[in-house]
Amino acid sequence: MRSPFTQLVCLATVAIGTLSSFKALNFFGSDPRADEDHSQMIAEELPHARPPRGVPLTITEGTWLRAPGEEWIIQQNELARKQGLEPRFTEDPSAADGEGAWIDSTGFIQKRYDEEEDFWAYWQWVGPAQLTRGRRDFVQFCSSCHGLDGDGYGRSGQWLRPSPRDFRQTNFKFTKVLANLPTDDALKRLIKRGLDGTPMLPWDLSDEQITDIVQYIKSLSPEGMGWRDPFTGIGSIVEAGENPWAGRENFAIKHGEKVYHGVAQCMLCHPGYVNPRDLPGLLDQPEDTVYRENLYLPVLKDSEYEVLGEKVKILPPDFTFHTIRSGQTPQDLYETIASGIKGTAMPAWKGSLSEEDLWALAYYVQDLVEEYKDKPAERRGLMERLREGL
Amino acid sequence: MNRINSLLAGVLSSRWMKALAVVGMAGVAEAQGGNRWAPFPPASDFGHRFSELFWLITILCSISMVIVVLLLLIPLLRDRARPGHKANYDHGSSLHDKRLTAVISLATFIVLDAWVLAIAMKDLREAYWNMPEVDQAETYPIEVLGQQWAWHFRGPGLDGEFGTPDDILEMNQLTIPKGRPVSFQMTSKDVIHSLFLPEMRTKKDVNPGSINKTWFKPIEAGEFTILCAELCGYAHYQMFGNLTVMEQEDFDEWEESASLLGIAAYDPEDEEAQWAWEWEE
Amino acid sequence: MSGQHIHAEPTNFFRKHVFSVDHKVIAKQFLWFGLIWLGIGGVMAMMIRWQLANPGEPVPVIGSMLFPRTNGVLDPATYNTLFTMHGTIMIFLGLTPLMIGAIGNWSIPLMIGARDMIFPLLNCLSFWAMFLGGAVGFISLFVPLGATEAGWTGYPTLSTTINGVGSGETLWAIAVFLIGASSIMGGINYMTTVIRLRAPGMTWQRLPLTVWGIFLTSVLNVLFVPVIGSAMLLLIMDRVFGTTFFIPASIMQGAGGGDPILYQHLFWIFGHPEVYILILPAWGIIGDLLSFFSRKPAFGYRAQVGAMVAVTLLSAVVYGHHMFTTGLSAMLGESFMLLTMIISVPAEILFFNWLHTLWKGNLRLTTPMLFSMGVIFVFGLGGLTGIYLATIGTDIFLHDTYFVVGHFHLTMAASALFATFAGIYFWFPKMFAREMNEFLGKTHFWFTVIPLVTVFCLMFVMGYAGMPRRYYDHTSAEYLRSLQHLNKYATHAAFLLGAAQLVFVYNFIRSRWWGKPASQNPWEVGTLDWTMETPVPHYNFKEIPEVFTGPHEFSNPDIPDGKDWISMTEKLKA
Amino acid sequence: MNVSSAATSTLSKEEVRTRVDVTLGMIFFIGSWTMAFGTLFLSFLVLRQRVGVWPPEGIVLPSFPLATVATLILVASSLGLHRAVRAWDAKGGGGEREQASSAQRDWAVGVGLGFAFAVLQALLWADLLAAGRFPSSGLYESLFYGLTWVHAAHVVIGLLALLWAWIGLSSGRYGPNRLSTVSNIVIFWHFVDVVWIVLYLGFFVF
Repeated sequence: MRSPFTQLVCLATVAIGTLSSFKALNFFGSDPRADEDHSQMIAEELPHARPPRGVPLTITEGTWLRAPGEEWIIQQNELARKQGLEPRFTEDPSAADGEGAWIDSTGFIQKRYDEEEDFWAYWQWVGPAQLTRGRRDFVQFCSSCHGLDGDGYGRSGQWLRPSPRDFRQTNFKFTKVLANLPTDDALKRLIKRGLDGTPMLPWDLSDEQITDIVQYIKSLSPEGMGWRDPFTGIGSIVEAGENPWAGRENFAIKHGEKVYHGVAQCMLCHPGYVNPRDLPGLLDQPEDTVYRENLYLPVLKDSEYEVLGEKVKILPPDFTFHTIRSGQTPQDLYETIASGIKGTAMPAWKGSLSEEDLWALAYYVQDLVEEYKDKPAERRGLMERLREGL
Repeated sequence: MNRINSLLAGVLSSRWMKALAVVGMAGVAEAQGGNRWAPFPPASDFGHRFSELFWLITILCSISMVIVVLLLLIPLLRDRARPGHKANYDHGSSLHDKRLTAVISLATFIVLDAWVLAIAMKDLREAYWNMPEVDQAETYPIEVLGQQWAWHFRGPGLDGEFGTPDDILEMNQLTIPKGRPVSFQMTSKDVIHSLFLPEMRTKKDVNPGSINKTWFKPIEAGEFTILCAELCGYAHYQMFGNLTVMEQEDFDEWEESASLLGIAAYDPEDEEAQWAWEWEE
Repeated sequence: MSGQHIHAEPTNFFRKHVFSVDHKVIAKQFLWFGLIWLGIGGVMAMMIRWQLANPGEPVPVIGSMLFPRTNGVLDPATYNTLFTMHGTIMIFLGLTPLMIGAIGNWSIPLMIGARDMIFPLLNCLSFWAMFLGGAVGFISLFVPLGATEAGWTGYPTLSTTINGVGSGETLWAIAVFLIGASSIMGGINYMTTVIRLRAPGMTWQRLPLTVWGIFLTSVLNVLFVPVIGSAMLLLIMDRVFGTTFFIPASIMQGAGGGDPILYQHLFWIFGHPEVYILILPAWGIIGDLLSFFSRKPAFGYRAQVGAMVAVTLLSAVVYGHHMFTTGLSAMLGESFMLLTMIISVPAEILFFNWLHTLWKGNLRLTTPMLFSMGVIFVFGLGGLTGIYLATIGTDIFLHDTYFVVGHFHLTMAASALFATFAGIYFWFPKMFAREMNEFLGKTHFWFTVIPLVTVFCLMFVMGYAGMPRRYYDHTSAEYLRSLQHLNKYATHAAFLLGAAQLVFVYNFIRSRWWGKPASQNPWEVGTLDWTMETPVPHYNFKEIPEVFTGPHEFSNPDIPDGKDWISMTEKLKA
Repeated sequence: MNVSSAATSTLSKEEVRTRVDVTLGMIFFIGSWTMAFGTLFLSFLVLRQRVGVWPPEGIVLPSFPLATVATLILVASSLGLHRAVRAWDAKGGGGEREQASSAQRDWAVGVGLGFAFAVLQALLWADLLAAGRFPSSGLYESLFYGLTWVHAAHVVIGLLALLWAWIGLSSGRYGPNRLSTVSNIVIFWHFVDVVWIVLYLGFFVF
């Protein structure tokens, strides 16, 4: 027991023993602990304080989803004919054992929903391989904001307004379709184009990847909703048609101003861009008409979007200040106005307004953006005019 | 030494530098038809310090490099192996050689490194790390929240306090007044980002879990660039924004509008949207 | 020395060529392994350059084969993977095995007069651990959700599950861990060998500089690679077991969670010595080669060794200059700036001595000599540009721009690579008993050095103009669009540089099997490795030689027979 | 100290040389591993510093008495192995029967206590897991599990090496040269011991 090593070990043992007994006797006194301790609280309260683990990546079962409508089937057939191939789908209702199913030449079945008389819904089979590919791309590219389960609440999605889409709510804002749900092409266009002024970027992904992601996103609809609901309408992007104001843009802007503040009553939610004193003259209304207070500010509106179970409110944009999400050309604006923004206070105006009025509105809004946005001096002039005499 | 220092510093910061800058930036840029070989001119009050130090180091390094190349070339041309030619037998271990080694390396160190070091220290103390006090009325504070792949900026609004309804929220766009120090506190939701303002000659990492601070004082109004300089994943290259520096009067009007729109957008029930933190002094 | 036994040469194929414990076979294994990975990393670099010059266009020739899903276009995720793996491969699987594995294994026992490494089995294990690491790294490229995308530095939280839940990043960390284990094994082996197995008379002051360089590298390997090993373990635990070492719980306060900055400290405590791990052998090799081919003693041998030792010591305390923009305190920042500047003193001593070695020499401009002089040139460029990055005032702007890319490619990559090439050209006749073609070698040199300097000097311009690194597409932001022309020039030069390496591949393969048989001492130098017969016999030395002179006694007037060199085993006159 | 004690014993010159070679390698290895565990412990200190209150309020801590007992057991195990190796060294491997038998008893006790430590370590984890604290539960758990896992991996390797050495010893195959392997395994075990003491101090005492 005389070697230095042994002595050292003995010393260490004694030291440990002493320290341990001190500790056991609470010799060092109680911990100087603060009254409030955030450390555990934060960790447990925040839904995304913990890193994700064990995320399933493989989908073993395919699913039936609403096909993007009869048009899609005709389109597919035409495409095939153009390439000199046999059309993929038969249009013979007596096919498939007389059940009236639509069968493609590879045995690909388009079911017909015949629960109700005269009601047709076309279904599309999405196989597990494609869903798995889509799932993986979704997890890799989309999940940081939209969440690993597509619940719109990924780690980067928290605190984010406007909040990322929860795909289980099957509600899409900027798809520019009249029906409830967009076609695949509309969704693909949106992903490729992105939404200005938000972290939804234009995605540099290949067509194939985006197709897979779109199929996966569709498959996130709960049973009986969205793409699993036979009754929802699926439509393609609103056709802009012929521009009635071509060559007369200045008149369009003038007319648009009237429509904006008059027929369409846009200023009920969006700001008005004319001083309330001048409005009666512009709209041929009685001098004593009363407009809403603070007409130069937009009004916060309810929406159908939920974040963590709570409905969020959405502020209609002030075109001279906020960034327009989905394009600033008259064409883009026409599409947005005509189709409305799903789930928000913005209705689809197509049908309610004439084509001329719609185009005029688009020109007017574009003019507002061009004239005032990011131009502090001009905007200051405008705001002074608007607030005059208030 | 002090005189030489001030003399050279004077030369570097004055006409000489400007001439160089003209050749280096505008001249080449024009000649290349919009293609540039240099950064845009600085727009912050300490931006010129970068260029001065950069060109000082460049001149010193160029001299050193020329010496090295000469010392490579001369033996290459003069001392090539040929019949009858013999190398000089020299271990370089005499006292003289040792002294020479020490003198030359120390001299190089003093001329090259110590000089640069002294200027850099001065710059750091006077500019980069000389954070303005926020309670000074003129300092404009900004809270930055980085995320994959966007920048969120929160201005205090009219009441000058964070976490109130009139806060100004911007995304990928930052609007600040000219001629006032702008003070940043920054953090990130998810991964590390880095706020890079090339025209302001400043950069600071935006780390999750802690708050980082930086500042600068814009001295020119206009539109500038915000980039992310730290790899942050898939769309790192798309994480850029726009910095608008406004004249004070334009800014006042803008701040009022933005603040009012902030109030209009304020939803007291939506606590999630209020991510501001208390400004750290 | 009776400690080193001679065992019979194994006759079994596996024991002889695959799981051999002979340092010469292991050196060759490392050589082939490193060259293959260097090729893979090089192809990755070419794809990166293609994407930068022609964003979004399909990669020619190999693109549609490698990326069928995008018709040959690199998507941003793949691009991130490519530059991450390019860095990892070049550092851990290219230069490390070539420089330390191949040249170290080959030269240490031969140059110090030993029959083998002191722990032959550990040596074998070292190679196979690295092989396994390489295999895991390779597999990580093909797992679902993509390979690693977090850069070779793997900063959390980007490298944790917050950014991606795929297994690519985990496999990458495991690969780095395995390669680190291999480096530690090698390091322990080299250190012990140099300390214990030097031939009689081979004092520390007669040790060739190559051995000095590799010895000091081994010290760094043994001390600092464990740091990255532990950091990788913590990262793997974060990814696999859900611990939170590097993941903050909340964005506002750090309380309750980990700290991503901690990883940066750990990484650079390793990462900065890693730079010297790669450059110290290079310095050693060229210190020797410049002397050998100038037919002059290495000028200031002790000063050179002293400078290398000083760098080894200093390398541990300067790592903070990688983190000037992360929010270091002012005090730390200034200290690290000062310390970093101080490291330039030993570098200056080395430069001074190298250049003085050449002065009034009798220069034989062979390929290894050209590459050695090339190291002086590119390391000069790289080292001097280090001053910009050590100075916080300029680093704030230049950090994470292409300036940094240019700088570390010239110092760590180009210098180390040039020294590796010099070493390969130099030892090839001894390794494979055949000579490499000198003309092709010189062609290789000139077509490497010119485009290389062009590429990386253009990167200095890009960085100065404010172009951030690791961008998939520099045309996306308005600010960078006017710099795209620089990218095009750099890409052209890079392709030329890539093409020049084909000359080396051709030369290497042709010389390996069909080259002219080499004589025993084609370079006429006196170190122990060149005084034994070619090819080197099993267990190197039948009799352990005794050393009487230093390694660099060239043109000594006391050399007998009128030669200008003398073997270390011979005695000088008088 | 193993080197010096070997040098003063009856070993031949070549045996001493081999012992020095191998022990030098072992010392470098330990130095390297000290850096590895130093890194882990540095992380521990840094992260602990970030949390104002340590250990965090309101969590279940691993059992202190259990850990103390484990520490003492590990120290005793090291001690036993050290005595055994010293005795063998003094005899140059072979030697008189009674000396060898007392050394063998020390050895057996050392290895046995090593296994006892492993069991206690497992109990520590089981205890904590039963209380519902997992590696992903929080920072304290991250650190505790993470660091003890790495240490436990070394305990397992050490125990396997000790067993392997024991088999060799009991079959009488170990002469003086092979004894250096045994002494190195024991040095490794001492290192494992020291690391545990540091962990113990960090987690349970300070």
